Order: sequence, then C-alpha cells, then structure tokens
Amino acid sequence: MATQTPAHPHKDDGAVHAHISSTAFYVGVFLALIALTILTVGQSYVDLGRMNLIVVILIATTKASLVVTFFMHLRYDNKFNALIFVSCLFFIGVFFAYTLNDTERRGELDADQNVKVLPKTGEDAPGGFVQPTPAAAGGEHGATPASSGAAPAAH
Amino acid sequence: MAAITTTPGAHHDDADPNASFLEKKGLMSWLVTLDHKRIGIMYLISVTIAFLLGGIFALLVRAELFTRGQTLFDADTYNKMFSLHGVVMVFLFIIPSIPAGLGNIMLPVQLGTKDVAFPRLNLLSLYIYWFGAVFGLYSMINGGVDTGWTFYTPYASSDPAHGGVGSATSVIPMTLAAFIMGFSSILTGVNFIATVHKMRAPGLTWRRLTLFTWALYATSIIQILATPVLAITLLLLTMERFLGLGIFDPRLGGDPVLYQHFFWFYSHPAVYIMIVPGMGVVSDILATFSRREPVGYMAIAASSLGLALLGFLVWGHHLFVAGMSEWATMVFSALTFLVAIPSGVKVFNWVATLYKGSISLQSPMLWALSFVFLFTIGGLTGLFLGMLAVDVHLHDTYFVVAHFHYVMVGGTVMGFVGGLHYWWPKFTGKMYEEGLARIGWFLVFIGFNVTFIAQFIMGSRGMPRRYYDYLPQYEIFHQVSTIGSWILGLGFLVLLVMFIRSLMNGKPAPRNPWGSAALEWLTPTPPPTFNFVKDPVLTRGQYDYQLATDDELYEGFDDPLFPGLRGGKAPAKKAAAEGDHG
Amino acid sequence: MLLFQPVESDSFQLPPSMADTAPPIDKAYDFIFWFSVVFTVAVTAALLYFVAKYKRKPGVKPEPTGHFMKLELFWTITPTIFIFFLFHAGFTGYIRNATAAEGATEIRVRGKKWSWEFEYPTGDREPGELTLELGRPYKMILSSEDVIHSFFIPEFRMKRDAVPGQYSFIQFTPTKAGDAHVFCAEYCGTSHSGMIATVKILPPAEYKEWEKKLGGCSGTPEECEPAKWGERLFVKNGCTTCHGAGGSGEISGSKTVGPKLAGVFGHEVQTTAGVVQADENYLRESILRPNAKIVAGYATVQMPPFVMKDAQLDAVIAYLKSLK
Amino acid sequence: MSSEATAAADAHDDHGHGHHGPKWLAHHFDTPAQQFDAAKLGMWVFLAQELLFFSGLFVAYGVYRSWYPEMFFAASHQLDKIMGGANTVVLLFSSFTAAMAVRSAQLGKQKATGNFILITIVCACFFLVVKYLEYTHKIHAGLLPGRYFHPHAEHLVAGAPALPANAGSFFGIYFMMTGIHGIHVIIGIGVLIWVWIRNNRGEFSKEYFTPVDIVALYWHLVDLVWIYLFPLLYLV
Repeated sequence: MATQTPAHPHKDDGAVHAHISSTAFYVGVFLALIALTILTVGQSYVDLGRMNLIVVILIATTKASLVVTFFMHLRYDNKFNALIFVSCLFFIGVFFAYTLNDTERRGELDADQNVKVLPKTGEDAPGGFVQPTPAAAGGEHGATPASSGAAPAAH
Repeated sequence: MAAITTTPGAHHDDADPNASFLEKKGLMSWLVTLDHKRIGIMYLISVTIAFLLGGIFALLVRAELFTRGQTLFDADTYNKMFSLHGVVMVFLFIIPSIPAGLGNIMLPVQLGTKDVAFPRLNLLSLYIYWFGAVFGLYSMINGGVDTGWTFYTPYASSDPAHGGVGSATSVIPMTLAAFIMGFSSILTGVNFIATVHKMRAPGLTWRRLTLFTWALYATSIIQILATPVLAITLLLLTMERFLGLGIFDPRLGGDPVLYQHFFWFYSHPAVYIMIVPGMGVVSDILATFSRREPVGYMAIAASSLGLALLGFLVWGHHLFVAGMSEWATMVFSALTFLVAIPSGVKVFNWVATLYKGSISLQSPMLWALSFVFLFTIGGLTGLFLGMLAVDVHLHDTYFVVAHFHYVMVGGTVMGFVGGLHYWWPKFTGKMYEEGLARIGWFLVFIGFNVTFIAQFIMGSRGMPRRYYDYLPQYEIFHQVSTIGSWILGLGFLVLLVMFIRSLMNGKPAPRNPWGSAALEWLTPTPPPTFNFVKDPVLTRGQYDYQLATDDELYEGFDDPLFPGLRGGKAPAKKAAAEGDHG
Repeated sequence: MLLFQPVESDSFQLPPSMADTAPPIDKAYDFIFWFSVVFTVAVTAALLYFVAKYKRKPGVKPEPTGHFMKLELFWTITPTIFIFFLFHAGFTGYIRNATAAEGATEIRVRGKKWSWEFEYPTGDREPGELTLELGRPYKMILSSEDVIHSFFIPEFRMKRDAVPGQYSFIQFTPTKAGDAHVFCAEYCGTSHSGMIATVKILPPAEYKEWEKKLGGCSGTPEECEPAKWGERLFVKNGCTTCHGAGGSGEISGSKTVGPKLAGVFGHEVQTTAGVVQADENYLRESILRPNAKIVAGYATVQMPPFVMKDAQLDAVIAYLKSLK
Repeated sequence: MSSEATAAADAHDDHGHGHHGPKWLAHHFDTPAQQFDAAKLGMWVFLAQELLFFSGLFVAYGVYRSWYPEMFFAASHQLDKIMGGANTVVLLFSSFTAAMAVRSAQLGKQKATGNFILITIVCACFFLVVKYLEYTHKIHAGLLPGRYFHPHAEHLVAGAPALPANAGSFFGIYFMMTGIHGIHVIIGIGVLIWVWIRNNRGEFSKEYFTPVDIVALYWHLVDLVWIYLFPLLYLV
C-alpha cells in the first residue's frame, strides 16, 4: 500500500481496513439460506390460515437479514451505513402503515363514507370496475357502468 | 489569530492550478467538466431557462383570467398552460434550483474540499436532468399535458385511445420526464450526503458547518427517501396508461385514492426539498449581513432535519376531502401541525439574529428579509389548511394556490434569488448594479403580494382552482391578481437584465464583498478549480465573527459605512480590527 | 377588543353561511385567522424594528451571539401548546360535519364530465339544479361516472371528492333560503370550470309546490312546448359544454369536444358502426347509450350515458329536431 | 485517469502533499480510506433509495392483498412454484458467489475474483431465462395486467381455484414487481461485466477493491428484493 504522510490528523493511517470472513462462513450462510428457502416452499403446502402471511414474511426477513448482515458486511461496516439501512426501513414502514390506515379503515365512522359498495343496497359505485372483454384489448370499452362485473366486495 | 489557514488574497495571475475555474474556455471544457462549480453553473442556466418558460406560462394563465369567458385562448389551451406551468416550475425549476444549482457551486467550497465525493455522478445527474427535460419538451411539442402537475388518476391514466375517460394529451412523455429527472435529484442527494460526511476539511466539525450545508444535507435525505417513491408512482402511472395495470384506474379494478397516497408520499416531502435549501440560504445571508452567528445555530440546523423527518409523516393532508378514512384524516391532521414547530423555531431564531446585529440592507439581505416575512404568511396559512374543518372549505380553492405560492415563491424563489445575489460575485467574479437589484426586488416583492393576496381572498370566498371561467363575483380579485402578475413579471425582467449586464461589464468582485466570515469568502474570487489555493484547516466556526481576523473579513472589502477599513490604509482600521477580535 | 372582531360570514373573507355545517367551520376559521394576524404582525414588527434599530453604523459592533436555551425552549414549547388547540378546533368541527343525522333525506349526486346530476328519493333525476328544503337534514351520496370530481358548496363550507368506483357523502341542513352554487373543485378536464350547478333552498311551502312538479316541466304552457323544454333540458344537462350552445359544435370559435348536433336530424351520419340514418331512434340511443355508435372522428371522446324520463327524452329529441 | 486529474496531482505538489498516492486514488480524496468510506456510504444511500423505489410496489401489493385476499389466493396458484423456487436458489447462489468475489478481491486473488464474478453473471442469465419462460407462459395463457387480462381456460393450471374477474390487478402487480426486478437483474449483469473486465485488466488489489464491493452490494440488493417477491407472489 502506497502510504503517505497523512495530511490530516483525523485519519489513522488512511488505508482501507475491511473485515474478511472465511470461505467456510460464507458457505454456512448460503446453506442456511437454502434451508430457509426449502422451509418456506414446504410451508406453502400447509395451510396455516391467517398465519400463512406472517410465517412467510418471518422466513423472508430472516433470509434478508442473513444477506444484509453477512453478505453485505453490514455487521462489520461503518455503523452509519447500518443506520441508513434501518432508517430507510422505518420510512418504508411509515409508508405502509399510513396507507393501510386509510385503505383498511374506510367507512368505519359512517358505513356510507368512502366505500366501493353501498352497504344498504349492495350497489357497486359507478365508474368502478368494468369486466374486461376481449374487445377491450383492442381499444373498445363498454362505457356503461351498469355492466360492472361485480368486483369481490371487500367491504 | 488567523483562524482559517488559506492563503488570503492570493490572486495569482500566473500559476495554472490556482487560476480561476472559469479560465478554461470552449463549450467542451464545460460539457465534460467534473468541476462542481461549472456543473452548478450549467444547472443554474438550465433552471433559469425553465423558470422563464414556467413564468411565461404563468403570465398567460393570469392574462387569460383577466376577463370572464375567453380572453386569449380556449379552455383546453388554458388547462395545458396551468399544467405546464406546474410541471415546469416544480420538476424543472424549483427542485433542482437551490440544491443542484447554488448547492453544487457552494457546498464543496463551504466544506473546504476540492470537489463533491463523486464528480462523475454529479455530471451524470446534470445529463439525466437534460435528458428528462428533452422528454418534457417532446411532450410540449406534442401538445403538452392538461392533467395538472399532479397527474391525478384516472384523468391522467385512463387513455381515451383505449376507451378510457381521461386526458387525450401527451401524458406519457411528461410523466417519463418527471420520472427521469427524479434520478437526477436522487444522484445529487447521494453525492451531497457522502460529501458532507466524508469530505469535510480538517477542523470543520459538524458544529461548524454552515446552515446552508445543514439545509442541503437535510434536503438530500428527503431526496433519497422520497424521490424513488415518485419514480415508482410515475412508472406505475405510465404503465397504467400504457398497459392498463389495474392499480390506479378504477375501471380496471384500481383505486384512485391510492394513487394520491403514492404521489403525495413524494410530493409532500418534495415541498421540503424546495423550501429547506431556501431556509439555508436565508440563514447564511442573515448571518453575513448582521455580522453575527445566527441565534440558535443548533436549533436551526436541527429544525432542518426535523422538517425533513416530519415531511414524511404528513402527506395525507392533501387527501382530507379525497375519500380517505377518518382515522387517517385525524392522524394526518395532528401530525401536520407538528410541522409548525420547526418552522416557527426557524422564524424566531432568524428574527432574534437581527437583534443587536450590525445590519446592512444590501440586496441579498432584502431578499432574505422578504423570505422571513413571506414565509411567515405562507406557513401560517398552512395552519388554516391543516385544520380539518377549515380545510374542507378551503381545499382546492385559490386559497391553496396562494398558500403554496407564498411558500414556493415567497420562500424558495426569494431564497434562490437572494442566494444568487449573495454568491454571484463569488462564482462569476463580477459585481452587479445595486440600484437595479433593488428596483428588481421592489417590483417582485410588490407584484408578488398583489398577485397572491387577491387569491387568498377569492379562495376563502370559494373560488375553486384550475378554473378557466368564473362567476362574476370573483372578477375583481382575478383582475387585481393579473395586474400583480405583470408587476411580478416586470421585476424578474429587471433582474434578468441586471445579471446579464453584470456578466457583460460588471466591476470585478473583491474576494469578500460582504465582509463574511464563512469559508467560501476566504478563497480567491472566482475560486480556483480545486477551490482553495491551500487546503484549508479550520480553527474557528464559519460564523465566528469575533474570532475572524481583519484580513479575512476586510481584505478587498469596500463597505461604504466603514470607509478605509481595508488593508491598513486608514487610521480607523486599528480600532475596528481590535473590536472585531472582541 | 374592537380590534379582534370575529370574521363574519358574508364578509370580505367568507361567503354567506347557508347551512348548519358553516358556523363551526367559520368559528375555526375565525380562530386561526386572528391567531395568524397576531403572529404575523408580531414577527413583522420585530423584524422591522430590529432592522431600523441595529442598522450598521460606523464604530458600532454587533454583539456576539450567546446561548439562549430558555428562549429556545420557550418558542419551541409555546407553539406546541397552541397547535394542540388548533388541532382540536379543526377536528371537532370536522367530526361534527362528518356524520349524518339519522333519517336524513338522501340525495344521490352523480358527477360526470361535465355536469352534476341529482337523484331525489322519488327516483327523479334533475341535472344541473339542486333544490333543497329549508331546515331538512340532507345526506348527499356522491359518486362519479368517469374521473374524480369534487362536490363543493362554498355557502355550506362543504366539500367532498366524488371518486369513480367509490361512494362518499356529505351532510348538511340548509338554514337559509336562497340561491347558492355547486362547484366542481377537483380538476376534471376541458370544461371543469363549467361544471357548476345551482342550489335553490326553498321554504317548506314552496318546496312542496316544487316537489309536485318534479320530473315534469315547470313553467308556462308555452315554455313547456317539447322543443322549448328540450332546450332547457339540453342546457341543464350540460350538453352545451361538449356540443356548444344550440348544438352548434363550437364554443367561441373553436371546435367542441363532441360533434355538432344542429341539423344532424334526418341526415346520414358516419359512425364507428357504419353509416346510420339520424332518426329519432338513433338520437335516443345516443343519449342513453352514447358509445354504441360514435360519430367518426370522435371515438376518443367518451360521452357519459344520460338517464331521463321518457317525457324528458322526447322533449330533448324534439329540440334536437328543431335545430338547423 | 483524466488529464484533469493529473493536473490535480501536480497542483497538490504545491499543497505540500508530496506524491498524492496511487493512481486509483481520485484527486479530490486525501486518503484511500476516505475514498473507500465515501464510496460505501454513497452506495448504501443509493441502496436505501432502491428499497424505497420497490416499497411502492410492496405497498400496492399489501393494499390489494388485504382488499381481495381470495383473488390473490386464486391468482397466485397460476404461478409456477418450481420455477420461482429454482430462481430463488440460483439468485441465492449468485449472491454467495458475489460475496466470495469480494472476499477474493480483498485477498488480492485476481483469478478467483474473476471466476466468482463470472459464475454470478451466469446465474443472473439463468435467472432471466427462467423468467422469460414464465412470462411466455403467462402471455400465452392471457394472464396479463388489467386491461389485457383474458385468461384462456385451456392454458390455466388445472385444479387451481377459479380466477375472479378482477385478477388483472394481481397480474398488473406481478408484472410490475418482477419486471422491475428483472430490469435490475439486467443492469446487474451490465455492472458485473464491467467489474469483470476491470478485474481482468488487473486494476484491483488488496488495497483497492471498491468497485467489486460496490457492485456486489448492488447484486445482494437484487437478491434481497427477490427474497420477498418469491414467497409473496408465488407462495401466499
């Protein structure tokens, strides 16, 4: 390394110091990832009901953490880089939570407010989903809202 | 003692490395440059052209509204005019204006470093911006867009060519333009964050950064975290129009309100991308022209970061009447008010900075003081809109239009033009005519207020925005507003003439024309390619006027109120110098 | 206290208040308005005073900046307390107006490019004009056939987007007889600014009279000749925004979004479904199902379907026949 | 290095720096550590940006899944778990080889670095081939986004739940998510080839391996996104 007299006192020797993990360690991480993949595929054949999504996300997050901490060296990296990663997850969380706070809770205060189907009459709101017809791909669209193909009512 | 070791006043006329960065001539020397200052200047030229273009659209919009019914052109043309005004001003002008323009030029100098961390990325961001602008121009040549700058679905996404109900205009090139320009903004943000973290000169601790640097740093964080969401939103919108994805278009099973969430997750923080750098400029100008460290330095810096963070938590206040759940409405309203705290902290600290200062009302200071006044109004009218009940009435009226123009023009543009006045001598090496500058400022200030106060009133009286025609009771307000827009336009014209005259035959600028203690004023004017003749080492803060030496402050400085202070020529020098050591 | 008079409705700042939803909003407006005035005046006065007092003078040094921890805390915490009250004032007013009274009269409001259509509980549909009874609680159920519109009555201080594929509502009780306007407040295309409906608030007696005639033609027998009534329906339904006044196919010299209608009756028309004879059946179909046969050159424009009573339809067709 | 940078090195002589350092050290950095740290920091910031870019798609997924769980359930049965699973394994393996490439570069083993990068590229290409096969099948079966969604019963997976009319939204999300991810894979192949060429030229050493590290970080991110895409689209 072509070292030089450090120009400024705030650096040590100015050379790059990076952590180097062993091959065996990387192989271990890789095998763990494969094992988790098999686990998640296997789990998909078992219906856990509402727990399905949670289990799937937990496994995926475990895998992601392995990749981030070891393959991407975040474990040994500058703490600030880890902070960037974590805070970006925080903002993604904000995006998720706030958006779902709307989409999941429409019509809670008054059943007629912001709903796709009017609860009293079961009417679909006009201007909504129109079942695509093969002709639609060609550019012709039935504009009559009455032909609505009744989207599954989520509310 | 000399607190910042550079070679003061080293105006070498001979040696090459210390020659001004403007020395090299020829178009290619600009187009392939990696020098942040040259890139910044190219950004400034680009955004100024965009500003003039957007300004022409604005004047046409106002002129059309001068009388009821048709004044100049038909409704479709009017709709395109206000849409293009918004698109050009937001994406081509205001977002890059201060960070990529002034910030690019000044950030590395204020950090005492030779360049930004990734100079090639910096140049790339400029080319991406131009590339995006080409798409925008293509859309305009193709008839422009009439969707408003917000591209709300399904109007923007539902293409009549596929049996849709929306706009038949050239939407896809325009959304792609904004999509592409987003990446320019992101790369600038990446660059600035790495630069501020890793490239600071020795002795330049976080506590010693200028407030402009702090503001750019906060802005970069928003650019990184928000802009990609705009990118994906516009990509989804483009694909919705092109392929009919079924995510935002209700006829295909999508949800238009979801689009608004996506769009405002970016576009609300984008408001802080626009205003926070302006706040940084103003903090620096107030310090220089009051000759003292801003009161509450850490509070101002922290409030920039606070705004960056809070900016992400309040986007829902654009959706109060859009069909969002009441729960979300409540949470977003409560959080929206929190924005008032850092904004208020800034305003109070700025005013307090003037107290017991030594205030000089030169033109940059006039812009900075106007910023404080207009931003106060802009911010307070924001509280009207944050209050749920009041927002229900004021939403989508001219009140909103006036409010965000008070923030965007009264805030950002005032900051941008003020910053341009302030740093102009440094990066062009030329002074401008103070008289013309003051006339320009006066016209802009008056014209702006006339234009938009009329809009506040008609807005609260119920005049909806984006209206081609209006009921008779609003006519007087529209006419006052239009006349104001002419004064405003004239003011900017005067400024344009002033800057061009300065470039053509302005007097050479001294090293430190304002007597500032900050780092950028201690390097020659204009700075050498690598910014400093000798790598600076800081032993004091950039606002420590009482620690700055006489040489640092007054070399080449000619203040009419302190005649004879320069270079030890007058007897008055000694007393003043001792005082300054305080 | 003379200085801080409340911001009144029907003043320079606010339009008249004509429903029960307006006073709470006006109260909140009044509060925030005077809060802002006091604040702006204080900041501006301090700014100007300091600029004048501490103007740069020879020999006078600026005072080095000290630390003002208490001051910083003061102007951080004080606004925090204020904003709590602001939020509270805004929120209570909003929630009060967000829930509809039991048994409120429901009126369906359909926004389409570019007109408003009101469907009364009787099933009658009236475009372009909303008639309300003084003192009766209403719940307007909003929807949109095409793009987002926004239902806005400044005199009621109420606004809500009409989103395609979604229902929403606003509620109010008119408190003052008179006229007001419904604006579309969400940009919706070419004639966004023409998407205005009138609101008539009638005292109960007059309302009863009006209700009897609902769906039929109101006016003198002369005014109710089919072609004359048809003309009024043509204007009320907002047909002129796309086809021009009198179906002329142009507005102020430029071509309209929809085809010219004047003189079309009895002639052959080139449509997407081939050449058709423009007879009564064709006109009827073009109103009820506009996209069945679209006039050549207008295929990119989607006209919304219109629902009318037979008598109304006949009147409009009679009017179209009369156009030359 | 450009002539400008050389000029810079000269300029530094005036600054009392002596010789500026190795030629891979850019003129505006003082030390290799500063350059390395800046590059890493910049890359992490860029990756944060990438994650937020994808987050929009995940939010759209979350909203529609909770609105129409049956539709998602039915539509995900039309995706091929085996192909998705194989792609997952391949991407994980490529991520492993990318990590190994960085390790080799850190140790100064030029040949091993090159080979690991090459394996990573091959894996990436394999991934794209499988993706291509999947896409062709979807297009064939009419399983396309919203407007173009017209399933052909004879091409659908036998025994799977019936597809609701609005399943076009699912395929809109599916094509956007995998499509944008695919574009990232293609860009990844591009930058991997770039570092492979530079490695062959012998530009990297124990002291300077920043580009390998940076590109590997990018590649891991591509993997990271797929780790979530696979179960959310194929398995749930």
